[in-house]
Amino acid sequence: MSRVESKSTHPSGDNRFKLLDRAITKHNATGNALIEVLHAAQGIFGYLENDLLIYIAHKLKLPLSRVYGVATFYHFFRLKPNGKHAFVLCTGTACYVKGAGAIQQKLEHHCNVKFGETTPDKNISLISARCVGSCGLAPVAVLDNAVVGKLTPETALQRVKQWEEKSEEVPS
Amino acid sequence: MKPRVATVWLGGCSGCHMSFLDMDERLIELADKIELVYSPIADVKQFPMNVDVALVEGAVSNNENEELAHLIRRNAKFVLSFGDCATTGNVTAMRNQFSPDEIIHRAYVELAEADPTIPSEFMTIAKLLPQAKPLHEVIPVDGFLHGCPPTPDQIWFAVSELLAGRTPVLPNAYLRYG
Amino acid sequence: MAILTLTINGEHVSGKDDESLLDIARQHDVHIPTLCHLDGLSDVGACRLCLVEVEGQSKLFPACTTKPQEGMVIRTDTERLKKYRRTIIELLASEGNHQCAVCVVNNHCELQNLAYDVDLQYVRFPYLYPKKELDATHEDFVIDRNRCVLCTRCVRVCHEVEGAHTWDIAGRGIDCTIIADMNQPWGTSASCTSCGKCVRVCPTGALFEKGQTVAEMEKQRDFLKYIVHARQKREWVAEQIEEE
Amino acid sequence: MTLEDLNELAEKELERQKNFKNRLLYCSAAGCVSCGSNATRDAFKKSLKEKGLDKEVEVLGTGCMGLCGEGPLVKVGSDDTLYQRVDENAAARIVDEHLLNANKVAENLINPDDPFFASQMKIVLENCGKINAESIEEYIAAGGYQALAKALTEMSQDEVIDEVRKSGLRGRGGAGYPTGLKWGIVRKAKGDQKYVICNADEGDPGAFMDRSVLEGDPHRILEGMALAGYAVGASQGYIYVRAEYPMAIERLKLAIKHAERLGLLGNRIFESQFNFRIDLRIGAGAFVCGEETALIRSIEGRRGRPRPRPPYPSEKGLFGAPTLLNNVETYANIAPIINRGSAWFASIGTPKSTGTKVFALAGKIKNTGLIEVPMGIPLRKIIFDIGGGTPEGTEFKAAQTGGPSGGCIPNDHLDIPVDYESLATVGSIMGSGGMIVMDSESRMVDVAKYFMEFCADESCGKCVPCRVGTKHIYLLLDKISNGKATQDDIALLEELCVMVKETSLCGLGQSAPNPVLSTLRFFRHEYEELLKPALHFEQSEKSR
Repeated sequence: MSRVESKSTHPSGDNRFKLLDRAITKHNATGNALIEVLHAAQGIFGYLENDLLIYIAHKLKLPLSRVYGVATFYHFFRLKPNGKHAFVLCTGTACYVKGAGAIQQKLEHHCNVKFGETTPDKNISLISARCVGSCGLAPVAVLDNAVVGKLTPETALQRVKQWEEKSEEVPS
Repeated sequence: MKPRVATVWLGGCSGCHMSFLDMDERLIELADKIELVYSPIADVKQFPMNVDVALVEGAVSNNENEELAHLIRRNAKFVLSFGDCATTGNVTAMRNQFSPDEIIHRAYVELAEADPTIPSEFMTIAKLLPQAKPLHEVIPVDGFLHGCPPTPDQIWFAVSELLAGRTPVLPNAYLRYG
Repeated sequence: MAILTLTINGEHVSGKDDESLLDIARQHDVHIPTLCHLDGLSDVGACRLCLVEVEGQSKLFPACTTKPQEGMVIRTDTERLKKYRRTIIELLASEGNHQCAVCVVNNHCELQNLAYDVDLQYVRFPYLYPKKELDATHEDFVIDRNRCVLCTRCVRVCHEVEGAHTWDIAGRGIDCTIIADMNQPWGTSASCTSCGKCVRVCPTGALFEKGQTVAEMEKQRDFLKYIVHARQKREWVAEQIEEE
Repeated sequence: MTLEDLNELAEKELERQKNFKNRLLYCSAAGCVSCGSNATRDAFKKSLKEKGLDKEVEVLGTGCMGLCGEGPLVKVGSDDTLYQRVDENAAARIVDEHLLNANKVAENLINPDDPFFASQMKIVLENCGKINAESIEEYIAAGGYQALAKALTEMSQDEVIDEVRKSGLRGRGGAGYPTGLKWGIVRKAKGDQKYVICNADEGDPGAFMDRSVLEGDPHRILEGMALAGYAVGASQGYIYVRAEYPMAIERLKLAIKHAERLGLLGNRIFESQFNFRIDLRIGAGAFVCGEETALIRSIEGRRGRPRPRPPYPSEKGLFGAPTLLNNVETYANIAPIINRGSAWFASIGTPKSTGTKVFALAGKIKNTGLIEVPMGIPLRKIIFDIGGGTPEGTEFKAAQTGGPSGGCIPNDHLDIPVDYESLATVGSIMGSGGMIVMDSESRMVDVAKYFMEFCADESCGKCVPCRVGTKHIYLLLDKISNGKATQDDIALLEELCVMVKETSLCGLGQSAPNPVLSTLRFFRHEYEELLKPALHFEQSEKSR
């Protein structure tokens, strides 16, 4: 029989798993808390890679396929890492009516990736969101966690270009 | 004047035509009743005008199929979607998960036993459409005959009905895919 | 438990209050088409084929999950319902890549039979031709997601009867797919017991045994009644099942 | 905590506020924060310090003040002067001119007689823009938790339900089911454990009413839920809130902590036998989780797939127990009803739709923001008086209510009163309160397509009509929009819409075709103008 470990840590020795364990314990390690635990895990690790999901499944005593099924059902969960910068464009109705579509086209054309994707250099992720609730400022985007309102295709592009310049300054 | 009938072979395996020939001795009876004006089994190059009934086998898979389909619709009074490929896309449409380039490469390079070459546009091969489509997604169709292939009995029923001047409404018992 | 009387298609019938409308209809030889339903598995009301009209209600009710009420007046075969059922089959046909001619369950397929049932002459919607994966990594079985209708019978039988919960659904909407464990090759699944129940309950050729060719596979499903009966009643007499 | 303790707390807080000569209230709701209201706050503090006023003037962040399009908004407490677009410079000027010299800063001044404010009536939002959203003391000083105290000390469970029933309050989530009736069913349902859930998964893209209430007056929701818990016999509540609302989540967490600390949540509340706890559950980006059975599954940690009803959650809900589910705005109305009585509430609005409704006004309209109006107000009044009409040079075309589940209301129906039944007669719904205005530039086929793309993307995939049907509706709209469709395609579109509406499993699919059916009803010509010119043979040859 394998010995029961009182303090469970991941074999990798990654300290972030201690934080995750704490979140799991807070929810009594029940399967009902799966979504809460996934939120915590994404907060700690940035995204949910397979190993992490398997770890969570074991901890919550859930079937693997159920954990994977839940993680892919909700759009908020990411199974792949985001780029360094995230351009989260609101595609809510108010933003749509005020021209979010033109911004989307402009950026997709400029970055040469679609919304939902990350540029090959992993610098910029274009993400679309279902209404960030700032409809009064439409069209709105969340740029690296800061809400920016009343955008135009030109001002949006300008912001993205700033990120691009910044990444070029850093010698690789 | 005898009704002018055409049978057409688009993107399919010609199995439906084989089944047509399997009507056996009934073909002799049919030959008396119709004038076959266009068919892969008759040497006619151009789809003629004033066709009464056209049996169209196969999915619409390349630009030649597409052009011909529109011509058939213009020139034929009754267009019968003949067999599963024409009706559902069937096996012909299995290529739709891949791009035309991938398919051409597979066919002319990967599977070539000698001289793997992608045919140039100067050679007379028709250009694949992005996807093979059932006939009714390209032109309006007047009737459907199912099966891969439709049985000779089904074909005989449909043709007999048409020759009797009726739109063939196939009984449910004749409805069979595959 | 109580016995209730209700009216189905103008006929007075009786049924128990813990049965579904579908059970009662079948006991009285009223045919209602179904797809996601399978005797012995829980009902989910997902395919919407068994929708029936209930007098005095504007909404339609799935017969598989609706319980009878005293005096209920039900219609199962109105023109409206027939039209909707045909549209559902059209939608399913357009959603996957169903080529009966090259399918192992050709002539033994529930989707095919339903298409005949609703007299599906052709599909009015464009076929979607999704790019779906075929997974033949399992030693004995294959899953061809091109033929999957997302009825979730495999998910349910694996969870409810076998207890392995190998299968689940990933993604959502039109992108839903059946997955094994971490969306990994079936052959590498640690939870799969290779019992083959999922293969047998699958209504189409999406799950099939290796070594079978076109039109060869018929799915044997009696086992399910047998197991469920044994579990619930602790009785292992197969004859009893056959009597039903 | 007793009622006396509560009153004492209120007095102490009012005393504290009196120590200040003035209060500068800045809007700290997400809309204004994204316009830079935090910088405004800092500018105020800096400027007050420079002038030596920092001990005399309190600077505090409040909930939404309404005119979100003109933020950051600021209110001077002493005379209720409202300022718009208050950046750092304007903040300094307000301190210099208004506070020190009693001269209002004309440039940023909002006219209080503007119809935007004059036509509104605030019950749900009465505290928003008035109190510090992060202070339980301010909520208590504004009369908070009095209703809970009253219910727990003076009223029986049935009396609370009766009061809610008599108020005529109907569910504000969209469907308008009578709230009192629902409570009564849960109260009667058998079960030792019952649950109360607040649906704060405001998924309608174009709506931010619930977010504003949660951010601006979180205790109002806690109090409403506790009242509901008492009435139906539940000891546990859950708030299911969208992950996209981080500020609302933070304020709710804080509010729960404060309420627990004062014993307003927990065991033996107001020394009664009533115990009640509230936990947060964070949604993860699935519109379908606004549907009650899907939301329950999501709280249980599962894929948010709805299940057929009956059984309804009131009989079999969370973990199989009887569960009361209401939306944020519904709970926000409970405390005022208990405090002021059902007769007062029922006298507002129309006989069948009582009280007020909060709308998020957005799109092609001058005044965008959050408004609260009495039920039954003519739609025209909302658009043209409160909203100020469409921007210069464009013409009003339609108002969209109910988001992806609702419909467009054209110009000739603008005089209908805004209540549940009247909106239904023109093929729309009250919805949760999103109201988007379209002008002459908006192409209605594209609007329908936009909503259908949303619904197809948000379909959970469980039932066939919604999973595949919404996709084909979208493809048909795309075909029409690209000028490749024929009259037959419109017929097929209409048929499919009706089918999806009638056969889908849950509300998402059942209402997804509404934007198409509604635009087809009022703007059919826009669809037909896009049809491809029929070729000669196609006119003569009929498809089977």
